[in-house]
This record gives sequence, C-alpha cells and structure tokens, in this order.
Amino acid sequence: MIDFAIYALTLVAIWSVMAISLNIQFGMTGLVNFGQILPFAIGAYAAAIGVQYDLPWWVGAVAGLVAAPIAGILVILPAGRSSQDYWALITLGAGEIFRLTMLNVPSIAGGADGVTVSRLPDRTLAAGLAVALCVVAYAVAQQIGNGPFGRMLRVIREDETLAATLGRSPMSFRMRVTVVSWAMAGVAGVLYAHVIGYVAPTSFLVTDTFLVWTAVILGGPGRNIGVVIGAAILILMSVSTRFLAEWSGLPSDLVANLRLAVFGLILVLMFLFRPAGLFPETKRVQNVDGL
Amino acid sequence: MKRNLLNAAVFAAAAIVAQPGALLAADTIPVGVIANLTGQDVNTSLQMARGVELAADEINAAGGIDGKMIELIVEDSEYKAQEALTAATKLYQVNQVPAVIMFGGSSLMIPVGELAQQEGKVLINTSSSSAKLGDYPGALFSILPLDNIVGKELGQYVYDKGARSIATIVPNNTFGTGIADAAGAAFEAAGGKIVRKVAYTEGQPDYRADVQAIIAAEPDALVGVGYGDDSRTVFKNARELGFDAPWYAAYPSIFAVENEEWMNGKLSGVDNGGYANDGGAAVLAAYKAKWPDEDEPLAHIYYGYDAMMVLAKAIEAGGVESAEIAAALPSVVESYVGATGKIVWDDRGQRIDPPLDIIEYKGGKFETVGTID
Amino acid sequence: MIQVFVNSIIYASEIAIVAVGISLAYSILRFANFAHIQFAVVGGYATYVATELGLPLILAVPASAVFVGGLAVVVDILVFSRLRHISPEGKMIVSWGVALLIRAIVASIFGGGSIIIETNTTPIRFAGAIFTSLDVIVVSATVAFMVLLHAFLYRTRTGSGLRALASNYDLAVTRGIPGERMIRLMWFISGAYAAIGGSLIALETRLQPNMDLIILLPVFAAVTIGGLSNVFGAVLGALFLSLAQNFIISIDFGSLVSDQSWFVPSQFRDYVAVLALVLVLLLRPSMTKRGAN
Amino acid sequence: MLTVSDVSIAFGGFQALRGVSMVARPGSIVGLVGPNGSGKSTLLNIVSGIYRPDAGKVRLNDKPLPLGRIEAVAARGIGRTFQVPRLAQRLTVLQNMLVGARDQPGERLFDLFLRPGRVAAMEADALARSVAILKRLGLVEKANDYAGNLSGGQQKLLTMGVLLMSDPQVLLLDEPAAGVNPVLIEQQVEFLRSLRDEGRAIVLIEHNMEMISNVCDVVYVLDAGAVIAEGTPAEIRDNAEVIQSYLGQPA
Repeated sequence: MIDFAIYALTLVAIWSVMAISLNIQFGMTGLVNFGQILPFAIGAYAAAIGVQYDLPWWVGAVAGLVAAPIAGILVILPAGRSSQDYWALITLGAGEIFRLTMLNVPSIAGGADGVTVSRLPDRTLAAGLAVALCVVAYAVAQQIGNGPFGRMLRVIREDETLAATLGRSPMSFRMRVTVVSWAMAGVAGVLYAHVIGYVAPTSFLVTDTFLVWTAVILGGPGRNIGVVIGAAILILMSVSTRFLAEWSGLPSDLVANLRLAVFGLILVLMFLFRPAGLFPETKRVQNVDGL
Repeated sequence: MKRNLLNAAVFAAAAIVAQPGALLAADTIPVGVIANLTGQDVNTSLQMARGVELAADEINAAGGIDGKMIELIVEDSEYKAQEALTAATKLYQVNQVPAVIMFGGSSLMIPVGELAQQEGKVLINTSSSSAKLGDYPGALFSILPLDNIVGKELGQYVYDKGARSIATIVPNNTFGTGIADAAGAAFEAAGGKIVRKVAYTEGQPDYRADVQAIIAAEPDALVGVGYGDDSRTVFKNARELGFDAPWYAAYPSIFAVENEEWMNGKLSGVDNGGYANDGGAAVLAAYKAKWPDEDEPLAHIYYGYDAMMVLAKAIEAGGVESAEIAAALPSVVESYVGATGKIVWDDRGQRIDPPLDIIEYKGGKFETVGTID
Repeated sequence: MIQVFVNSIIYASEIAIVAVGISLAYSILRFANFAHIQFAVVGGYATYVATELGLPLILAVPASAVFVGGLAVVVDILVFSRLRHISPEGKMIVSWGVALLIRAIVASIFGGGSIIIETNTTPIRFAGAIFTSLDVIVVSATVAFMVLLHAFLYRTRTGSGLRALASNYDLAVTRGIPGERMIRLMWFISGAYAAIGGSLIALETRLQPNMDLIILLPVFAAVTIGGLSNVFGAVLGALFLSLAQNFIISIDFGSLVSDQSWFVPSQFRDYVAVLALVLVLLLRPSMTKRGAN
Repeated sequence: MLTVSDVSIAFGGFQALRGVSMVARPGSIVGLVGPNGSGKSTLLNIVSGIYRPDAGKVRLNDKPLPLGRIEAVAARGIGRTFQVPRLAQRLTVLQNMLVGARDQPGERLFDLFLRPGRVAAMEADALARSVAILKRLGLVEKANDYAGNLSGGQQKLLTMGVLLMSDPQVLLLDEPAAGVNPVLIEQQVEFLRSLRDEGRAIVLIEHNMEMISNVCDVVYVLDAGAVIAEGTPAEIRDNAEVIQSYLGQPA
C-alpha cells in the first residue's frame, strides 16, 4: 500500500508542476493556453531521444529544459498579439502538430509504439525528485506571483491596454512568462519520462491539457497553493476510482467513464457556482500606516 | 448498449448486497488483468480479458488450484502508459498479485514489464510483439509469438496462390510494418511485385483514400494485417468501394470481420495454428455458452485463455510466489497444448516457432485448410 | 484527379454540416463551442439507436436532429445562458467541460468500442472515380440542408432576426428582436445540424465515443478558414480544407524526384487541418487586432 | 512641448481627423471640446500611441513619438486616462498605484530572483510615494480596497494617481469630470492646477464648460475631425458661432 501511495504522490507532484505552470500563464497573466501539454511532451521526448542516442540522462534533461521554452517563444512570437480565444486554438493546434509528428514519423521516436526511457529504479527516489521539482516550481511561482512582476502580470490579465499605457510591453511580459512556465513544464516532462520509463504519443493528448485546466479551475486560478490542491484532488480521484471500482464491483470501464464525467462536471459547476476556484486568489493587503 | 447498461445495473445491485472487502479472502489466488477498457481498441482488449475469464472459470469449476480459487482483478489502462503503470502498481503492491496478464501495445507492455522486473513480479503478454519484450527475462513472458516467421510464410503463400502483384495495407507500428516488410520481401524474392504500400495510423475514422489508391493500383491481391476497429473500417471501405480481389493476411483470425457475406471465401492467410484443435474448440464453445448473444469472438480470447492456463499450471507446479511462478513457467509450457497450439519459448520467455496453419474465412468463421511445417 | 475532387466533396459535406453550427453559435455568442463536436457524436449515436429501434434512416436522422437540437437548448438553459457575461475563452473552457461530460455519458451507455451502422451501399464508378451510393446521399443531403438553412436565414423574418443579432446583438435587441428566444432557436438549429452531420459521418465511418477528438480539428479548421462567424464561409472552408487534404495525399511526390512512387501517407491529412487552423488564425491581422481599444 | 501637426486618420470610409494641429506647452492646460464624434478621443488615442495616423506627426520636445506603439509612447513620458477608467479591478488601490512606478527592478526576472535587496528598496520607495499621492487624492483610507469597489469618481481620481506615479511630462485626460460628484470635481480642479504648476503639460477632454473655463489656458474646438476654433476660454466663450453650434449641448 505504501508503495502505491508513494507512486500516487509522484504523479500528484508532477501534475502539480503542470498546474503551477499553467497557473502562471492563465491564473496570473490570463494567457489561455490549450496546448500546455506541448512543453511537457517536448521535455519527455527530449529525455527519450537522449536515451535513444545513448547520451547521459542529463543531456536529455537539459535539452528538454531548453527546447520547451524555445518552442514557447516560437509559438508566442507570431501569436502573442492574438486575442485570447485565437491564442487558445493556436496553442491547441501547436500541441497537436507535435503529437502528430511523433505519431506519424516513427524514425524520430518510435511513432505510435513510442520508445523506452531509462526508468528511475527506485520508487522513493522518483517521488523525492518529483516533490523536489514541485517545491522548486512552487517557490518560483510564489516569487513571481508575489513580486512586482506578478503584479504587472495581473494588470495585463485585467487590461493589457492599461499595462501598455503605463509604458510596459504586454508582449514582453507574456514572453517571459511563457519561457518560465514552459521550462517548468518541460522539466516536468523530462521527469515524467523517467518515472514512466516510456514515451508514446498517447500520453500527450488534448485531454491531458484539459486535465491540467480542470486542476487550475478547480483549485483557484491565480493561487499557487490552490492549483496544487486542485491537481492533487484530480490525481487522487483518478487513482482512487480504481479502488472504488473494485469495492463496488462496477465494471472498471464504467467507473473510468464516470470519472471523466466528474471531471467535466467539475469544470462546468466551478464556472457556474465558484468561478474563483476552491481557493480564490487572495487580496494583498499592505500596511500604509506611518507613511 | 443494452448489455452495458444492464451490466451496470446488475453490478450496482450486487455491490449493495455483497460484502465489500471479502473479495480477497485468504483462500483465493489473486491474478491481475490489465486491459484497455476505455480509449482505443476497446473491443479487442475486452476479448482478451474474456479469454482469461473463461480459463479462470474453468479452473475454479474444477476446484481451483489446490483448493484455492482464482480471483481475477481487472484494471483499465486507458491505452496510456501512465495508467497502465498505475494499474500495475496497484495490482502488484496493493492487491499483492504475483502475476498480471496484460493486453496492450508495446508502449504499455514495456513500462509494465520493466516495473515487473524491478519488483520481481511476473507479467504475461498477450498482445504485443515488440522484439524489446525479450529484455525482461524472468519477468515478462509472451503468449503472442514474434512476427517475422509468419510474414515470411505469408509472402510465399500469396505467391503460391497465383498472385503476381500485391498491395500491402498494415497499421503503422512495428507489428504492422514488420509483417509487411517480411511478407513483401518473401513475395518479391519469389518473383512478385508490390504495387502499393499503405501503413495507416490507427484510429482514423476512415481509410477511403488508402483503399481507393489500392484499387487504382489494380493488384492481384491485397496483403495485410490488422485488428480491432481499424480492420473493420478498412473492410467497410473496401466493400463499399467495390474492391473484390482476394485478401491475404497474417493472423487473419485477429481481424474484426465487418460483413460476413462479403468476406466469405475472400480472406485467407497464415495464422498461429491451434484454434482449430480441441483446445480452441472447447474455448469457443465455452465463450458461446457464456456470451450467447455476442458476435463471433476474436482470436484474442485464445491468447487470454492460454495465458491464464499456463499461469495456473505454473502456480500449481511451483507455488504462488512470483519467483516460483517465473521459475516454473518455462517447464510447464513445454508440456502444455492450449487453445493456440503448442507453445515454444526461447530462453527469454518469448514465444517462437508457433504452429502455423493456413486458414480461410468461410461461412462466418475461420477454417483450417492446411498447415505449414 | 476526378477521384480527388469526388473525395473532397464527400469529406467536405461531412465536415461542413457540423461546421455551420459552430459558425452560427460563434456569430451570435462569440465563442468557439467545443461541445458542438460532441453534439455531432450524440447525433450519430441517436441515429444508431433509432435505426436499432426499427426506424428507417430517412426518419432516424431527423429524429436524431430533433433530439440533439433539444439537447443543445437544454445545455444552453443549464449552462451557457448563465454564463453570457464571461469572456469568450472562459466559455470555451466551459464548453470543453460540457463536451467531456457528454462524452463520458455516451461512453458509459454505449461502451468504449466502436459501432458500425449497417447500410446497404453499392459502389459507383464514374469517370474513373470510385464512390458509393451512400456518398451520393451524403452529398445531396448536405446540399439540401445548406439550401434550407440559407433560405431560412435570408428568406424568413426569423432568419433575418438571427442575422441582425449576429451583426450587432445590442442594437438588434433594442429594435425589439427577442434576443434570448432567438438564441434558443439558434441552439436548436445548431444542435440539429450537428446531429445531421454526426449521423452522416457515422454512416460513412464508424461511431465511437472519442470520435469528437478525430473530427475536432478538421471542423474547427473549416470554421476558422471560413471566418468563424460566417455561416456559409464555413462551407467554403470545409471544401477548401478538404481539397487541400486530399490533394496532398494524392500527389506522387516520389515520381517527381525518382522512379520510385511515394505518396504522403493518408494520416498526414490531419496536418493539413491543424496547419490550416494555426496559419489562418495567425494570418488574420484584421480579426486578431480586434479588441485593441 | 507636445506638438501635433496636420494629423489625419480614417477608419474604413470614415474620416475621423483631418489635418488637426495642436500645441501643449509645459505648465499649461489645454482643453479639447466639441460634440460627440468630433474626433477628440481619436486625437488622444493617436497621441498616446494607440493608433498610427495616416498622415501628420506628433512630436514631444521636437522628437517624433513612435506612434502606434502604446508602450513606447508611454515610456517617453506621455500618460493618459480613459473616459471609462482603466484600472486593474481585482488589484487593490495601492497595488494599482505601485504599478504606475517606472523602471521597477522587481519586474525583471533576474533582479526578482537574484537581487531581492534592490527590489525591496524600490518597493519601499514606491510605497512611500504611492501613499503620499493617495493622501493628496484623499484615497488613502481606501488603499487596501479593490479598485473595482471604488465609486466611478474615485476610480477617475485613482487613474490620475497611477499616472502621477510614472511622473509623466504630458497628461492626456479623457473626461475626468464626467459622472463625478461636484465635491470630487472641486478636488480634481485643485489637483490639475497643482500638476500644471509642477510644469507638466495637460490635455483635457471635457464637456463640463465650467471646468474648462476654470482650469484651461488654451481651448481647441473640434468639429467633424477638424479644429474650427482655438483660443483662451474667454475668446471661445465669446465666439457666438461656437456657442450656437456646439456648446449649447448639455454638459
């Protein structure tokens, strides 16, 4: 049981990093990225391709860390000035282009079959690394969110023309946010590849992006701890439905479908009744007495 | 549809009546099954799981193994590596199963095989034919044989049947392209010509353009392999577009035939022998008794059945611990003749030299019309 | 070459009829509705159920259209009508939630496996092209429904009311057009057309709960090429996309450079759809600039 | 000195401005008046960089402004407010003020992570300036309220406060008094005068003629995209034609 718990913790930590990275983009900046699985997939494939060429693991890791934000810049440079619903479809398309390439060009990384990646031998080590990454991502997101940088991100989220009339380039902030958050997701992807030990296109579907979105909407856009809790709830719900299926005797395919239904319901109900999430963004109160 | 709803209702009722927690009593032997119950290729996967179920029923009806009943725990992989690992971790660590029988492509089988090896557990593969599966000796055993022999025999067979030009159509994965390459090479070596090669990505809504291209190339025959929903869709497109050249296949029995009448007498090929033997016939009979309203089953029930059977025999001979099972498996397999014929393993637990039969689709089912030595 | 055109017209017909519903909703409510694709899938399943109950296709498809039209209205009442004020991207996320919910319900009822609706078709060879009698029905049905929609939008008072709402919602409402009632009507039409399109696709291909993920990108690409809020632009978009997709896989690139023939594998059609979607969105400065002030 | 010379712009077929010229000197307040649709806001939008004109130039201290690039124009020291106040509604009053400060090291990732000392020092300084300005505006009690919760008039005051944080040479104010209660208008007028006395140039769009007469040094009258009159408030008031045609409208 404890081994399973450790494994579940690993998944929670990795998907929390994804939720944090989306939170910096959407929760703080208002960037509607429907292709957040792209940097994750790039990180995972960087790790996988590194292993294919017998390179040490850290080469793949560095490649993932570098390639993911570069991809982010490539996507945002032409599309950064689009309105947010356009940007949503563009990022969705970008993620699919990458996945289709990996699926249809087997010479890169095995096509539909995918490729093996050296698997972290020790479950506890994997969990430790994932939690460590999550802590780092959280610290970075907190530092960004609580400082003047995050303050300006929120201005851009509320009204980008206002930010521009104050002499700030919204594009520059969006670019920097994209670099930081895609790097985060890229590293999460590298770690994911080494935890799962295998990389294949079926792990990077549009639906996986929306898992992250559900976590952010559930937890509270703009609140780092909120989205981590959101991710934890979803992943734990996901793994625990296996026990529910066994305990209730319901066929596991039915339970799997009901779980998806719950995810859909969460998105809808949160928007209808609690749009700020379970843990809404807090008001930052500063003491002005004596000034 | 009705079945699914009904199942759900019955299960829900049973869940209320039954005592939860009593599922894993001490006098049972838990065995894990991982299949993709959601996601792609669901039908095929369910067939494999049913094969396992039939074997477990048979064993339990005969009094179990040393008086202990087999208790199957079925988990969904969603056809995703992460979920397959979650399922396997749960089965091995929480349910403490010594062995798991699994359906899935190499993207799922290999990570779970790696996990099984690290944990000292047993995994029996019923569906993946990647050469890499041999990298986990003592942990991963395959009931499904490797491809190249079948492909080679198929190429020769097609030439012998009189075809001089062929088109190939296979799914774009190692299994599909492996067969196409082996069959194509043998066919060309015999003096034939390949006029069009198609390797399609699985899960497309239709293969109309591919089939049209094949028709336009006017081959004497079509050579391919396929399974599940995709094969059914290819047949549908071919039928609707009026393609009527003969169809030669590796493992024709794993195809999901779309229209019995149209397919009648048109499809033949090289397959693992055995389904036509007594063991296979008995499994088929048991299947029809248990699921009388269903269509003809796919060959995957035989692989699922054999996987459960050899596992049970290994438990009987060795013991319920994973290491005991792994040690006993190679020797029990030697004397086992199952629904898929005689099983021969190389020293890594991978199936080789499967019995090869020539089978034809006639009157709604496959008939064995010859064997290959 | 004729074959390429024939295939393009068939595929465009399947996509277009789904795409017009998205354009219709976008033109009035200004958001891209992911759930619309799921309406098409539900339509396919509803037609399947109706045929299983013994209805002939000529009745099964309209029954499915009415059912899904009603479903779209119910979804609007329960969800979208309460969220009229939120941002377009917020509505997009919600519509994904709705799509996920509907997909899970469909999969729970019908199982994850695929279903093929039995049809009697005969192959037709015409001027070197091969197609089926079903294809003829699909294309004719699409043309008929497009003509019907055009007549409704441009020849009836209700239709011109809808168009007025699309061009300037607030102005139309102040001139006495009942906005909310018309939106309900729009949802019904949009859902019904999705169901017809989904049924045609199901007849031509197969039914599976995750069919939405397969048709999502081509449909959105067609809508985007057509200009998002332009209903009949979506039809042209579907035709354009379909032609591009079918040409790319029909050209023997191999023979251009060597004597080996080599074709782009048919799955690369998906690329054409995604690339078209992305490029069109990037290259529409006039539309992307909106909201600057 | 802000110099607008011969600026024209059309939207579609509509000629919004035709050859408009205007000068705003440091330490002076320029009023822009005219009926709705006469091009006042369009002129402000051009000067603040939102639109690039089809013809004509805008210079600040004899150097051309990078028109069409809002942030670059703003960085040159041109600040503006909008008819509908633009604020980050879900940030507090104080945070909106802090956002106005220029060149914050805390907005650079490098400094944010590696030079926390510099960031903190700048923050402390900006905080002190914010509080001082909020006191001048009478908004200090609201410092920790959400900006979205202020009244319309208070929001207009706050937008001016935010502008001041960036210490602009030129302020472009779009109807600062519209919808504001008389007590706050009085406060605004005082405030505008003090800003002028600090040597800033102010361009003001206003329908409230009393306020125009009170604070403006020069008034331009626009109609149908062209300047039809300019002069001191007194000269404009005496121009019967202007009164007849345009200023008779309800303010």
